[in-house]
Amino acid sequence: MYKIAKENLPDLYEAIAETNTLYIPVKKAGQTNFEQWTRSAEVDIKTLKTVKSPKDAFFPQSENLYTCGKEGKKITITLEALTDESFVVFGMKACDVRGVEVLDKVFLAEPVDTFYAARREHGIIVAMACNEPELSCFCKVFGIDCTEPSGADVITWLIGDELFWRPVTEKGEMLTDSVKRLLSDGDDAAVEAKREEISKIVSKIPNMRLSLDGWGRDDKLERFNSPLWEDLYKPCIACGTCTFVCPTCQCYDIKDYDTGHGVQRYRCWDSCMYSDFTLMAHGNNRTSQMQRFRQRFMHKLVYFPTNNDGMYSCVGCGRCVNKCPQNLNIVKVIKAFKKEGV
Amino acid sequence: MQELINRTKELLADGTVARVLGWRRGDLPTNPEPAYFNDGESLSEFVYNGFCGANLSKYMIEASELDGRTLVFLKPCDTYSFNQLLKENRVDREKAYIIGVGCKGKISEASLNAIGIKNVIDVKGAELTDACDTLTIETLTGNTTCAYRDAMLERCHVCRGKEYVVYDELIGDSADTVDGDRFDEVRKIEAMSPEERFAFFKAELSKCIRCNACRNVCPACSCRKCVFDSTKFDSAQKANSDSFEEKMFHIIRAFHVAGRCTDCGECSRVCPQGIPLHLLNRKFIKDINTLYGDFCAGESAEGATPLTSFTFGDAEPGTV
Amino acid sequence: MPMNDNAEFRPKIVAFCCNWCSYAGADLAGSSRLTYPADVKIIKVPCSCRVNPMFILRAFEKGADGVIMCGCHPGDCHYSTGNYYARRRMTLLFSMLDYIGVEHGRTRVEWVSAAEGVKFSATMNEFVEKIKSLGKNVRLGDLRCRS
Amino acid sequence: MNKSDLLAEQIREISGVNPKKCMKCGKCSATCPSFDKMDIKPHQFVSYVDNDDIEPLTKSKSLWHCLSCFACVERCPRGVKPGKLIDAARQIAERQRGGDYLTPDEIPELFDEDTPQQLIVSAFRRYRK
Amino acid sequence: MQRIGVFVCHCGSNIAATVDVKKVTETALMEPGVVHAEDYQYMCSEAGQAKIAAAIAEKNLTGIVVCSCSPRMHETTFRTCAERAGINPYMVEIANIREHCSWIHKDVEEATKKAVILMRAAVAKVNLNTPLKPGESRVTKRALVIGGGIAGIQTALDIADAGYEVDIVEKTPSIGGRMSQLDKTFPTLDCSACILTPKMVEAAAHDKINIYTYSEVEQVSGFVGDFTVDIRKKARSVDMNKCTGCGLCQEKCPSKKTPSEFNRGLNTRTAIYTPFAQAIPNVPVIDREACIKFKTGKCGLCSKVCAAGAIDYEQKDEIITRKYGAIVVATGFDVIKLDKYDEYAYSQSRDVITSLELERIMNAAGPTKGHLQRLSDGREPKNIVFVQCVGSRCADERGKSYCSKICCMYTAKHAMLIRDKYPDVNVTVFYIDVRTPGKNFDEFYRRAVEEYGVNYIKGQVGKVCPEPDGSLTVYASDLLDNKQLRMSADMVVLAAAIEPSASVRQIATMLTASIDTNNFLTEAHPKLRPVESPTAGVFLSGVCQGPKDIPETVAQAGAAAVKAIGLLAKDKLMTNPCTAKADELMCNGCSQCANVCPYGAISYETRLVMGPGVRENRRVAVVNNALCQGCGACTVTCPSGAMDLQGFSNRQIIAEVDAICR
Repeated sequence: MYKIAKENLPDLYEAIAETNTLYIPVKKAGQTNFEQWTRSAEVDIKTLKTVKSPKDAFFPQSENLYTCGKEGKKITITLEALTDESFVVFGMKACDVRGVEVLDKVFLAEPVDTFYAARREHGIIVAMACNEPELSCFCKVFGIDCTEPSGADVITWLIGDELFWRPVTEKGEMLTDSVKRLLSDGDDAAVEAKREEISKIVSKIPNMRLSLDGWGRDDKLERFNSPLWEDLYKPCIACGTCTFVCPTCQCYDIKDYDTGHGVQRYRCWDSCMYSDFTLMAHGNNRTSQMQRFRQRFMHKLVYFPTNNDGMYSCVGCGRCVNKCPQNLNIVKVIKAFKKEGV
Repeated sequence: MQELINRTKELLADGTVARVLGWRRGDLPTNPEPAYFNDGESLSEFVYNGFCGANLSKYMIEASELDGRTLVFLKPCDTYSFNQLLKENRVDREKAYIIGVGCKGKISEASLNAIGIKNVIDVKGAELTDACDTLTIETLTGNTTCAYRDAMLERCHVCRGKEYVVYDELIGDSADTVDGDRFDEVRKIEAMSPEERFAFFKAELSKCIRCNACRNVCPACSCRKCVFDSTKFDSAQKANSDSFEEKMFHIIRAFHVAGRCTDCGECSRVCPQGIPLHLLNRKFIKDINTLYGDFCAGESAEGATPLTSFTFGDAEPGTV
Repeated sequence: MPMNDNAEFRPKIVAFCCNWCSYAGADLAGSSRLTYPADVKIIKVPCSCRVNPMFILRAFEKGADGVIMCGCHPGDCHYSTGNYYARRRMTLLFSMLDYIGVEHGRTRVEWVSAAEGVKFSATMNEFVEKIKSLGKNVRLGDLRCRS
Repeated sequence: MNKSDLLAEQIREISGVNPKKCMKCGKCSATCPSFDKMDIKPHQFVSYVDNDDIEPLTKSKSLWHCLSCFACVERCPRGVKPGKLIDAARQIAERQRGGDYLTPDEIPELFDEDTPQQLIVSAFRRYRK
Repeated sequence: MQRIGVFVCHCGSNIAATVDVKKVTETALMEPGVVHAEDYQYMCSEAGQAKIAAAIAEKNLTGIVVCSCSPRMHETTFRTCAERAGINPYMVEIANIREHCSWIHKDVEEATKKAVILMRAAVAKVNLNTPLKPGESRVTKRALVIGGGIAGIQTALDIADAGYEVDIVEKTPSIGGRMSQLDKTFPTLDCSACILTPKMVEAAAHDKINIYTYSEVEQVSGFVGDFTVDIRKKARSVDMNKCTGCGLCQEKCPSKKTPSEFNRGLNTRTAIYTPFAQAIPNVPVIDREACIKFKTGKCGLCSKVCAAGAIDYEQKDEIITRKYGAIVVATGFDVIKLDKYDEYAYSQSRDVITSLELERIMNAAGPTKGHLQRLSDGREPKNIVFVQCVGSRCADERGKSYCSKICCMYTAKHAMLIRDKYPDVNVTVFYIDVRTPGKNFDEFYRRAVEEYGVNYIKGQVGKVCPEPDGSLTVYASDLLDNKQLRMSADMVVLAAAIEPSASVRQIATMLTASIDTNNFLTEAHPKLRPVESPTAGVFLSGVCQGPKDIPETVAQAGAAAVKAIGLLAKDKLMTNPCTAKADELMCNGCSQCANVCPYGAISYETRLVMGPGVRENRRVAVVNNALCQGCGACTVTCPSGAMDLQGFSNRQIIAEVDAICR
């Protein structure tokens, strides 16, 4: 266990950035999101939830796959290079880290997504325990311990005027070594006390006790066919907010961009809320917003666990709870089914 | 609120309306959602208070396709949106039974967050029957109070007034919430140097994640299929490219609603990245008012809009 | 594409010309041998009211440094009213571009009749000079088109 | 530009009149009250200016016979306003003579009972600073 | 994917001297879709066109790009050529590398580069072109002539003689127009009535001509070949079928104080009246504003004296709706009001009159029975002064900027007639210029001077002062003698400017025909299409298009008739295929597009819309191809992009933009 004074954090960032690309919560025009660190960036590690999840670091909202060039009748194809330099994502929360584990299930399974795999290989996750879990959080429901994020390479705690730092993997150790000159030894007891403090807040949050009865791999068609969806989806305006702020939504679309000198084939996040989601030449297999709305929750709470040993693809970060324009969210869906006793 | 429920029950019972479009209590006090109610019983979940900011007029497009009349609650500003939709034949007046509800300004959790109040478990003082000057708030970490005004949405500070331009009946009182000029922010930007303006909009618009919430919530963006979703213009509607696409999207979005935008402020309310999108719409409104005479979209369900009319002596492009 | 820094800046300029007046005006400039820089490329549209603001933004996105729209003089529109609508649309669009900080002068509207070959040529010369003075358009372009 | 051209240009500038618009109808001379006393008639004035022939104008007696009644200005169908040209030529002549602006206070001393009222009004108009 | 052929024209050295045509040809082959490219000396020549046709056949081309002169020159040529060779003419695009390139650039490298880009843009467009078919619309074989003066009558006669039905709409109670008010006509001095009346009679008797007098056009809809017009037949209060034209009613009518319009207000008429003796139809109308019966409910004298029982006080305005294939506007002119010309004392003295008033005075059927006399005291004038250019050639807002064209000649006519009939009357004409271009016109004017002793003085009249003794003092210039004249006259005649009838504005609006700043109707082309309006199917006859004398009016009337006949002779019309088209699936039915359509071509229908996942009744925009002229205003108004313009589609224009910017 190491620690560093808060006031020395800029030096730490600087040191990390010497050998890695550093992604860290940055405040821009009033909002905090993970962005590449620069000296002039306004780092904000106090805000609990960034608007977007840090998913971008491993699975960017849009990324080039390859570029076709054209000169005369000659066509060249250049594959986009895979990430081959290490980068650090600093300040991911426990739920965000779990989110990456969910993505792993999708992208690292055969056939392996090489773009994602390369990023996972070169990415180092420095997670941070949640100091003040919020009312919209419900990570505990999915077995996530926000006091001590698992799955990260380094875990940190912000305690008083100090940041406590514990490497947990080999990658984490290596990163620690590279910045060791800035760190001093830390005290496990302080961390334990902090964890205790956080747990107390968690226990006060009602949604942390949400029941997932009836969801998961056991359910097959009962929930799918429930008339409740017809009522629940109604306020949905079919925007992509919930999916774009979600740390686990992994659907993407592949598109071509005509640069005038050729074509860039890129992929970009898609949203199951959009009417052209899975649109094919013959049309769409989900023709109504109700069907698309249902897809999102069935996928997170039924299909995904069915296919992945019971792992839900919701991590309880609560971003959708905060951001839905019309106040719909997965918690309300779960509660609605509970109430109806379906 | 009880008055609303009672009247609604009457109208449902006597068959005047087939269903009700209103707000349903959320799982937290701050998050009521738009909802349909089909019978008197379900109305036990009905709610109308300061957090019911959503403009329900756009839902009436769909409701116009349903059998029977739909009772809809519209706040004064929402009636302008409804009227504009009526003008564009997107809603059916015959299918709507409009109860104009009083409005004392709308508040939101985001506004509370902005003044440092988080994790709100309970709120008192935001009912229509309340004075709406102070909110008493219980949070996860303790109790607090704040001025109602401080939790209000931007649009309410510059509210155009509490007139209803279309309704069948009115229930509830409104309060004057105005304490600013709605063009002040636009003027502030206009006064900047081009470099400052560019930096301002670059910072704001580069936050855009192309979630399309602004478009989808907008009652003027009522196209069955948006031009950005069509293949005709070959534009990427969901990839943020951090260069030009966002600007193009937001300029065109504002342009397409120019002369039709009622300045209901929903775009800015719903933006997950807090982009002040209304600043684009208001710029057009301000230009239109200055160049072509005061015009208020939605005020009337008849007549041409500023962009579908002209005078011989209009200003020349680039001169203003 | 390697850029020679020393080379004179040659802007890309798109000119939308209405079929009835301005395109004919450009023809007249041609038959009168009134020169203007080759940087200007004309797209024929039936009327200035056919010019969608999206076309203009598209041109900038794809790398144009300036866009000019020419139509019949107000009152002379072949379709009687087209240019009046175009005028309002462009007034608002240009004002918005100015508002978001795009350099004033990258866009222009000029009314050129079929008889105004001289005006067409003079306008284009002037516009190219203006764009040259403003330099390359960096505020509205899409980086993807620079590759 | 020679001196005469320059003067003609000056006259055009002072008067704000474009003599090219004249269609030579002579309506100005038709009702001019001082016509008989003028050596260069109002309509000729226009063509002199048009021909940049200013010397004779500044020496002409007509300058001092014009009452500035502006009937010609009112009635000219082409908006050429010969009266304004004469007025301008008069100013040039004044300047050449070194005559300076008058102040309004000086004017009352300069007129007698026979001075037409219009002349007084036009003097105010012309010599105001 | 298209198979495109690119044809680069040298235009002799016009293009080839500045543009490296070989380079353009080679580069074209690199463009997507291009399977053939060649260059040739003159593409528009027979041989050049043969090359295009051959390539179409050999290479199975589906699209053509010709890099040549302006499409305004040869687009039609190449389209026709392509059509003959078997591909749709709208698959042809022109890259203008002459007017827009070789002629304005000097540097070969630069011009070639630009030519290549223009070629690319055209290729990019053709790649997205689709074959377009002109629509067809039916032609209603009937013409409407608005205005029953000599222009309208002549046009109607010519059209009717060709075998087509014609309706004349005339707003006054009789046809005849201004010409019926004239006494004699120049340069032959024929009696106006003698040559006009037979034409009026002929028109009235013609079995193909139908005349609506005392009627006005109320509304026009539709388009070339298929106009629908509402005509308001104002209540005449006299049954046209019963009236025998005996005139007894007019004799007995006690309301006699209304100024006679026909006599320019120089005398009065009764409330029930025919404007003049030879009026056609010879059926009076009751002026309801003057009629005592209508004003007070009492009187009814006319009804009592009418043996035929034709008087019908209950008659109502009638709206007649008819379809027409062609419309001819012949609304004629009026003289300007002179109230702003105080210097000529027109409103102060009754002896200052306009030339048209003099026509009435000179006319045997006029208020003075043709005797030349002063209106103030009935004395025969001894000295008459004519003033030319009153309000014509005027730069200020009091008058008109144009020359009224007819005044020089009719003034010579008046002067001559007066000197002929009253040799001891002195006649002086003040003129600025005497304009006599026309057959035998200058000879006519010279006769007035040389044989009739009319005193022509070059110089304008400055003012006219009525004197206490009843005479008029005329102040004028004599420019040639450099003198100021002051002469006494008994009568002053003003040649007031003419202007288009006031009603023309309203009619132009109804027809969507354009009008110039002077309210004259604009012709489609000032030289090559002088009798057609830019609005298809609308033709111009007479002074409504510009000042004209009678022979010119009759000539133009005939020309307009021929144009109308040419249209009516067709069974069907081909319409411009570059029209707007709404994509039903995307249309919101919001009606914004209809607001900006200048032709009323867009309507809305609720219809079953089907598409992927869609099957519902929707209100959607429908474009009438025959009405749509293809301006594209609607396409930009449409927020969803549902409305697109064929031949200039969003995708096509964007492809051009992309090609140019790349």
